[in-house]
Amino acid sequence: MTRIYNFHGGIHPPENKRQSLGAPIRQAPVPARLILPLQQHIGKAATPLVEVGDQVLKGQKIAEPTGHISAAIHAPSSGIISYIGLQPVPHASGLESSCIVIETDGQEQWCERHPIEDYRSIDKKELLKHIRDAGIAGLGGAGFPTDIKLNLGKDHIVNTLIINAAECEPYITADDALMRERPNDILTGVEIIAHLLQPSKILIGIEDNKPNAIKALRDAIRERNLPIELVVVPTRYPSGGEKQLIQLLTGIEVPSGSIPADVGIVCQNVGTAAAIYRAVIHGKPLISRLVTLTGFALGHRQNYEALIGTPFSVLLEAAEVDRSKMFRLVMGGPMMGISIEDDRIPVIKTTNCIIAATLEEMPPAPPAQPCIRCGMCEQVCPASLLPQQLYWFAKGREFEKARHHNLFDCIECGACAYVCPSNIPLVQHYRFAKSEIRNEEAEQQKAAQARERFEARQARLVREELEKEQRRKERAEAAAKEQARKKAEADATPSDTPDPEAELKKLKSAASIARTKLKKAREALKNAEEKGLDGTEKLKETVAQLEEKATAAESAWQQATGTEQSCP
Amino acid sequence: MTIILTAILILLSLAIVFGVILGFAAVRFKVEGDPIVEQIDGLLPQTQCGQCGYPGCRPYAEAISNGDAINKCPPGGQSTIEALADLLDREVVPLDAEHGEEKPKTVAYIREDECIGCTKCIQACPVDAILGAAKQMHTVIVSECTGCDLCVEPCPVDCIDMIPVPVTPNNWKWPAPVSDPNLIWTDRGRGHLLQEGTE
Amino acid sequence: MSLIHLSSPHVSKANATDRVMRLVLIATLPALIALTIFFGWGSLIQVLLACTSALAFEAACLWMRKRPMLFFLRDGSALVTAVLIALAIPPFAPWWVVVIGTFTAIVIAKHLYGGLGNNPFNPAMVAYALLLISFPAEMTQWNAPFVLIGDNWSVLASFTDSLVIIFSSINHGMIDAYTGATPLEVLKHRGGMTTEEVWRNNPVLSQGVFAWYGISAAWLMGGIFLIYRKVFTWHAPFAMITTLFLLSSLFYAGDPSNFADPFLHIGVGATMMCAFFIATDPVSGATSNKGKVIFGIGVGALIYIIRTWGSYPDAAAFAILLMNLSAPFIDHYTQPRSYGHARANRGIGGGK
Amino acid sequence: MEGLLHSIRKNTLGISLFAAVTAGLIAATQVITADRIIENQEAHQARTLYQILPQSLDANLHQQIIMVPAPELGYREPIPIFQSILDGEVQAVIIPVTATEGYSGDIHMLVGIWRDGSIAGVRVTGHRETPGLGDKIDIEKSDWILDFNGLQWLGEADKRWNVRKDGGDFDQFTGATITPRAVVRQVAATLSYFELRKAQILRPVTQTASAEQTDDETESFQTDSVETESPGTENLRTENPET
Amino acid sequence: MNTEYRKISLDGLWHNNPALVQLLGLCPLLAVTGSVVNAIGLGIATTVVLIGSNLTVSLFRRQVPEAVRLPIFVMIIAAFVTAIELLMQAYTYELFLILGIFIPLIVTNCAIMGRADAFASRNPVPAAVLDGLMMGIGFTLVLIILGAMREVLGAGTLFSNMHLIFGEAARAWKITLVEDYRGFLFAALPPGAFVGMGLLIAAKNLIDAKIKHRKELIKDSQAVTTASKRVRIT
Amino acid sequence: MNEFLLILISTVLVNNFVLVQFLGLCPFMGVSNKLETAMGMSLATTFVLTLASVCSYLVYQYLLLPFDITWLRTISFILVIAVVVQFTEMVVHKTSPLLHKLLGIFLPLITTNCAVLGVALLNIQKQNNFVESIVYGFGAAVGFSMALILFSALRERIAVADVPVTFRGAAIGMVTAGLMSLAFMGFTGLVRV
Ligand SMILES: Cc1cc2nc3c(=O)[nH]c(=O)nc-3n(C[C@H](O)[C@H](O)[C@H](O)COP(=O)(O)O)c2cc1C
Ligand SMILES: Cc1cc2nc3c(=O)[nH]c(=O)nc-3n(C[C@H](O)[C@H](O)[C@H](O)COP(=O)(O)O)c2cc1C
Ligand SMILES: Cc1cc2nc3c(=O)[nH]c(=O)nc-3n(C[C@H](O)[C@H](O)[C@H](O)COP(=O)(O)O)c2cc1C
Ligand SMILES: Cc1cc2nc3c(=O)[nH]c(=O)nc-3n(C[C@H](O)[C@H](O)[C@H](O)CO)c2cc1C
Ligand code: SF4
Ligand code: SF4
Ligand code: SF4
Ligand code: SF4
Ligand code: FES
Repeated sequence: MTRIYNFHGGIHPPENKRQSLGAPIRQAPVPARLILPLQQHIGKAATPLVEVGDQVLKGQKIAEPTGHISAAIHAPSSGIISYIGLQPVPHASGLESSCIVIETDGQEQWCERHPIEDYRSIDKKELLKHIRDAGIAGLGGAGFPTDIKLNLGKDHIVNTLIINAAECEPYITADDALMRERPNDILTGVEIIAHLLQPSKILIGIEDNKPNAIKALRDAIRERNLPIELVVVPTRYPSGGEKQLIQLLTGIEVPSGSIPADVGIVCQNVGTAAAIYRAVIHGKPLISRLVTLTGFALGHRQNYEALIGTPFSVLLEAAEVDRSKMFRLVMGGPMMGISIEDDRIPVIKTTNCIIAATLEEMPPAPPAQPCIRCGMCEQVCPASLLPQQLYWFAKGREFEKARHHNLFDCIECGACAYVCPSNIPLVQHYRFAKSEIRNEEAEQQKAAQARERFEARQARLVREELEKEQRRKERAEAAAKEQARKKAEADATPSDTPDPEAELKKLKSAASIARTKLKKAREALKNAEEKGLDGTEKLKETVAQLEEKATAAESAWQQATGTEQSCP
Repeated sequence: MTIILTAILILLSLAIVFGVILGFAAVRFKVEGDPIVEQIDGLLPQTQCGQCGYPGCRPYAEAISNGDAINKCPPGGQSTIEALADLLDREVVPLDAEHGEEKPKTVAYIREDECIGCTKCIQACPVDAILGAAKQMHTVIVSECTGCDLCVEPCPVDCIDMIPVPVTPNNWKWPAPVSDPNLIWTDRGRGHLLQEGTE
Repeated sequence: MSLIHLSSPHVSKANATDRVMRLVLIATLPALIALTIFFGWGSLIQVLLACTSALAFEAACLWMRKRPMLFFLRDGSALVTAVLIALAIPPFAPWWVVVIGTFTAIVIAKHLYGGLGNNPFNPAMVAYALLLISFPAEMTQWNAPFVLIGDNWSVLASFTDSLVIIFSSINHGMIDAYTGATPLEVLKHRGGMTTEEVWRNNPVLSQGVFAWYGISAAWLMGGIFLIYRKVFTWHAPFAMITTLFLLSSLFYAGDPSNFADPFLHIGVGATMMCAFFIATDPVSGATSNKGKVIFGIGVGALIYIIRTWGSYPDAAAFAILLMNLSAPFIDHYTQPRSYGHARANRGIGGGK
Repeated sequence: MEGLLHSIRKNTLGISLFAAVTAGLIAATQVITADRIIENQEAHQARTLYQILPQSLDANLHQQIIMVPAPELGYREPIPIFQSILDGEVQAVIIPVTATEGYSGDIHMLVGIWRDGSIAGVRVTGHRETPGLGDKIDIEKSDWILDFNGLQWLGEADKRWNVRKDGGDFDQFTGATITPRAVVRQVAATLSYFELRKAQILRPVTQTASAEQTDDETESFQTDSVETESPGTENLRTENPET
Repeated sequence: MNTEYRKISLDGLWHNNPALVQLLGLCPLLAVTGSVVNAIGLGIATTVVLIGSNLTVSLFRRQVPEAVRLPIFVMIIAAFVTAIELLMQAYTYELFLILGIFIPLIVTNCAIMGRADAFASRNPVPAAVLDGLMMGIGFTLVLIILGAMREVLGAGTLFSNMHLIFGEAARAWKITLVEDYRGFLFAALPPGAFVGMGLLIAAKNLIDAKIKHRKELIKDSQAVTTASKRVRIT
Repeated sequence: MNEFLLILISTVLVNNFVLVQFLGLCPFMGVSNKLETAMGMSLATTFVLTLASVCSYLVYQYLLLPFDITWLRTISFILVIAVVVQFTEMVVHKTSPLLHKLLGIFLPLITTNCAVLGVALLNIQKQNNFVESIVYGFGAAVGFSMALILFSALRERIAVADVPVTFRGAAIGMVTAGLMSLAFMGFTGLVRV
């Protein structure tokens, strides 16, 4: 039995999980339109491979990763690409972002699949490429492209693989349902991951409030006799946070600014493991996932297997939503989820839960009172920060100090805001401070870049000036020589070729004189017109003449300078 | 009378000693360069727009280190003023309206079909953010453009627009939870909510 | 359709700052009762007077600062401050003393800094210290506990007489008959006698000290209640009492005839009140747990030093203020070690 | 090297020029004001003395100092006593003493005693008692100190020399017994000392100068004793804790 | 020219008041303002030194070598201060005793140094002298107000002991506001000096804000008219 | 030894230079917005104050007293201080950029700081001997530094507090200094004089 360690803080919010566990996983309907944001994961947005009007099959890759950290996107069902462009997406900003929209044809026609029967026999690189091609991104939280986590290279030695089955947030039961009903999918997925990473230890961390899931997994492990240890941890939010779970199971803290792999640990969600299983064994890319539909505004609260891209409204209808009661729509859990203003937005790879809450269920927070520094937030912070100080600094825009107080180690779990007796929206203050700092950094970088370019340009101008000077000198010398020669010649044959330099100057001043005259005349004309004076006709004539002259002078000069004037 | 003489002599001798010491030190320990200018320059936005009345950010930085006001840079805005005040231990003052006001960030956009390729904008751009050659269409390298709008005026056909940098989920910033002194809703969302929720 | 847009978390624990303050108020009740039993109605009258004037000053400040009045008045922090001032001053101090005290606390020490949560100094203690240096005569006139003034106590025990004493300025001298030095003063100015002799000869110590012990016990009860209700942690009170106890034991062991014994130090005066109600003031104290321990140690040590060698026999207010002004600095050096950091961030950060 | 010399020369010249001028200016002012200042200083130092014994009695009071040993008052060294002399006979003396039992420190006083042992006047010249409480011993704050005038000490049995609370004749202040108690006790002690050393104290200074006050003693007086500070004349300046 | 002098005067008295805005010369300001008479005494002494040093520094501003600039300024100031100190000892000895160490400390009174360095060393003589005068008066006024506040609150009197400066006749100027006043000692003690000064600065801020507010109102009304004009044109 | 300890306690706590004796207030108010700069200032002041005590003692004992021109003390002290400060500044600037970054900008400010001249004058007034002068100067500097550092940490906190607009900045700083001074009154009588 592995020893269970402890992490600082944590809270026990009401669980509200039972409601959605009454019924087994249900298949969600295939919607008429599937909306697939190009960015459903951490990293760069995917690049579309299709165009409007293209016919696509279920499972067909429709967007490929851009660069290293990115994930592919597949058509969840067959149909026609009807639109590529901005659509509302699940994002805290409520802004729109690029999406591919598929008009489904209801055929559910699969494209050709490439299952790998015996993944042990093929090259690991091949296997990883297969996973990458399946577009798998972490289903547990941030949606980090999984293949990168599994492809650690030589500099990371993995000794522990942790499967995150904690599901610590209230309401959510997607992982729970998965574990109850498909434990073998998960375990096979874990085996594949283990095959890739070759860890010396595999731990599954699960909270003790899921007895059925624990039993199902334990039975399956025993049956298949796998070297996997199931560790039951006490229920306490946020034990499912990657860093907290690692601390719970191993006692190791992931150093600030590092990733778990740096301390030899990789952490994957159970759903991710199941997705890997399906991708490898069945050749099915990540086109669907389990979503918990819950909240008291729904008639049926249960887990659905939904296609990625299904609009929330379709799921809500399927769950018999009572819109008059629905007050708040949350994607994710009540602690970390984002609230959704528009129910047309689609399910994405990280959508594990949709809460349609009534007013009584999630009432608006009472107005914030001043922070009395009571320290309750500090007692619950899993990152051992000083939330009240962070708040103080964020509010006062003392970002440097906030940073010194390890603002960036805040995992935004919301435990502090949950307990704050003054109802201060602490997490929002931290997010604000973080994005201000990031923005400031970006701006500084941009300023540095601009300075470099400016200085480079200055230097270039100086250099050019020097070169010009040099050339002029050379030319003058040449001209002097020429003149000397000519003079010598002229002694023989007199000639009157004008000095080019002087000529140029003359032309230039002629042009500018003409310009000034023209300007003055124009002004006079304008003035006259405005005041309705006599003689505007005559003035107009003059202006026209002058205009001609000016253009002539200008072009003469331009021609003369010609080559030198063109762009750098 | 002797007392006056003693006094003068004593102080004089002190002064001579000190004069020698300081005169010696003035030469011996002379230091060149002024690192503070670098620091100030580092805080300025490097937009190089000249709105401060100096030909670029660095000259303004030098002017500040010589005592000029710190509130003349509109692109930097209030945050730059605060940073400068912090660095120089001066008081935070509002932006001097004479030099313009803080505007949202913009980038130049050249309507390419109208561009006649006169290269005027290229000469105007302090950071070489415009690509193109004589008599050819010009484009702005968006990532390099500082939004200084120096290229707008020289353009003979007025084909350059300054457009605000669009907000996308990638560059979106979390808003500050506002605290209105009268309302106590420190979270804009929450305040909004209550007003609607009570309906 | 339009739904509201909110940032997470979407649920919160139903607890409020006003509830915390109410708990603190409840916890002062035993002390109020004990004071009334041993010293007469004075304390009760002072509490009522202080609460009224504190609410009035708070309302005036909120009005001037254009803040919503009811919302802030309801948070109860002004009442806590008021009650603590009222219980700290002599029970029969004239009425204007407590009014000036609440004015200082609410207006100067609290609202000039921005109201609840912003004040770096403990308002009640600012008020107490200011009163002490401004009106030393009024502020040092503690009437003796009933056990000591025998027949006279009927005067103090009557509610109307108590009102008269507090509200009429003329017969202020009347109370002279009932005042006596507090145990700490007696011990401090014992005029050549050893501690032991004073204990034997001075009735304040030989008979009266139990009144003070009783009051301390009442404060202790309230304090334990608050720790049990998780209003504050044990760090500051424990550190403070332990420090005071250890220091006084040390000196008492060295020279018992010149120094007061440790039980007297923690059993009389404002020690218990200070430990559980003042040193725990979250607003003006140190932030982290380690900071709170240092804060407590500082208060304990300063109380001992000032009591023993300084001019003020009961030093709690000054000790608290001195630690209040050190608290931000302490905070700089007591940041806890955050998750994932090998060492805690110490010292000045930012600005670099 | 050239630059160095130049710099030194320039700076030295500058600074010394100004030094000479300013020193001259100050010195001139000093010369003009010197006499008056000395006069002022003397007058000031003597002022408290003359509050107790009017100048009309003996205008040289502040200069007639006799050194008398005072182990009874706790001093290891002789203390200076001012004598008011009329017709070659000491009419009254002023003894500077210090009460050590004050509330927050020593209380420096001048005790004026007539030849017959009655009090001519008492003044507190320095103390650190609590403003508003113990500082009523200061003539500036209250007339309490005048209560001593004319009183005599009738030996150990004299119960009057105590504050009321201790059964004596002197008022304590509301809320402050310690300060007046200290003052009263010290004045009484001074009177008893006066009675004890009457002969020495009342010997006019001109006669005793050569006899008793040896040079050695003056020396040792200046190097202050460590145990108890002699109440030297510099204590005459009021150390008002408020300023 | 005239406006320049006006500006110098206003600066010294209000906008750039050495005590309220520049926060210079605080030590004597807080230390000796227990009563009005102390305030006046120190105020006059400071003003005299300010004028004298500004005058001298301005006169010789071109002759002073850079490396020894500070020592020379300091010497000039110290000379004036010592002269004043000696004169006070000779003519207002009691006051000199009360002000004590703060008379020689006028030398380091930052206000004087600051003005000499920041203003007199860069401006011609008349401007420098005016600046000294106005700064001095501004400083003295603050001293007097603070002194009055503390004297009234702390002792219940006003203008007591004025004879220390103005001779015996001034003894009668003393106004006793409250008979038998117990004294709000806080005002007389160091903490009261700080808090009183804080209140003074706040009062100035308040007045400034009011003035600004009024100016903006006027500006706003003008702005409205121009805006409406524009509307009519288009 | 004991006597030096008393001088230290007296100058640091009981008669704190800034909060009780009102010396060095301008830098106390001016350089206390940031803890970091306050620390720099404290270091610089400690250095200069101690040095000034020594130098002025020497000048007084060996120059002014022998020639009986003690009334030149103000000018000669301030001259010595100004020169010492300026010389130190120049040397530090040249030799140790790090130290200069730490103290450099504060050194010139210190000449115009009452505490420095004050310590020199008080040393005479108190008739301190050489060692006592040093201890006194050092103690005064420590007292100054302590007050300054604690004050600046406090001010950093107040800077983000919701202070009414009229009181922002210097005004609330003064009030805070007042309350600090109130707190320091608790030390009254610790050392009986
Ligand atoms: C090699 C490797 C590199 C990683 N790089 C990042 C990264 O740059 N940014 C990131 O957010 N997560 C990165 N991760 C993944 C994180 O460790 C973490 O698993 C992921 O952010 C999801 O965590 P969460 O849902 O708790 O937020 C990386 C993982 C591995 C294995
Ligand atoms: C506060 C918090 C709570 C989390 N809770 C869970 C959880 O209960 N279950 C889970 O699988 N991931 C949870 N996560 C996400 C994990 O940190 C981590 O991203 C995930 O386990 C990585 O696995 P994946 O890449 O397979 O998604 C949580 C993250 C945070 C910050
Ligand atoms: C802050 C404070 C200052 C005090 N100052 C004095 C003082 O200056 N003189 C004095 O005699 N007692 C002073 N006391 C002592 C008390 O008033 C003491 O109770 C009183 O002197 C002795 O009590 P009694 O009058 O009942 O005998 C002070 C007490 C405190 C708390
Ligand atoms: C445990 C606890 C102790 C408190 N102690 C004090 C106190 O000593 N003095 C005080 O004025 N307010 C006290 N308060 C109330 C509140 O913190 C105080 O009004 C703020 O200092 C004003 O901003 C206390 C509150 C709590 C919760
Ligand atoms: S829980 Fe809330 S009120 Fe308490 S310290 Fe934290 S932020 Fe402040
Ligand atoms: S949101 Fe951040 S600060 Fe708050 S408890 Fe979670 S980790 Fe700590
Ligand atoms: S205004 Fe600002 S951005 Fe523009 S040149 Fe001046 S300093 Fe640079
Ligand atoms: S493109 Fe125009 S706006 Fe952008 S940096 Fe260049 S000149 Fe400025
Ligand atoms: S006046 Fe004392 S430091 Fe400025």
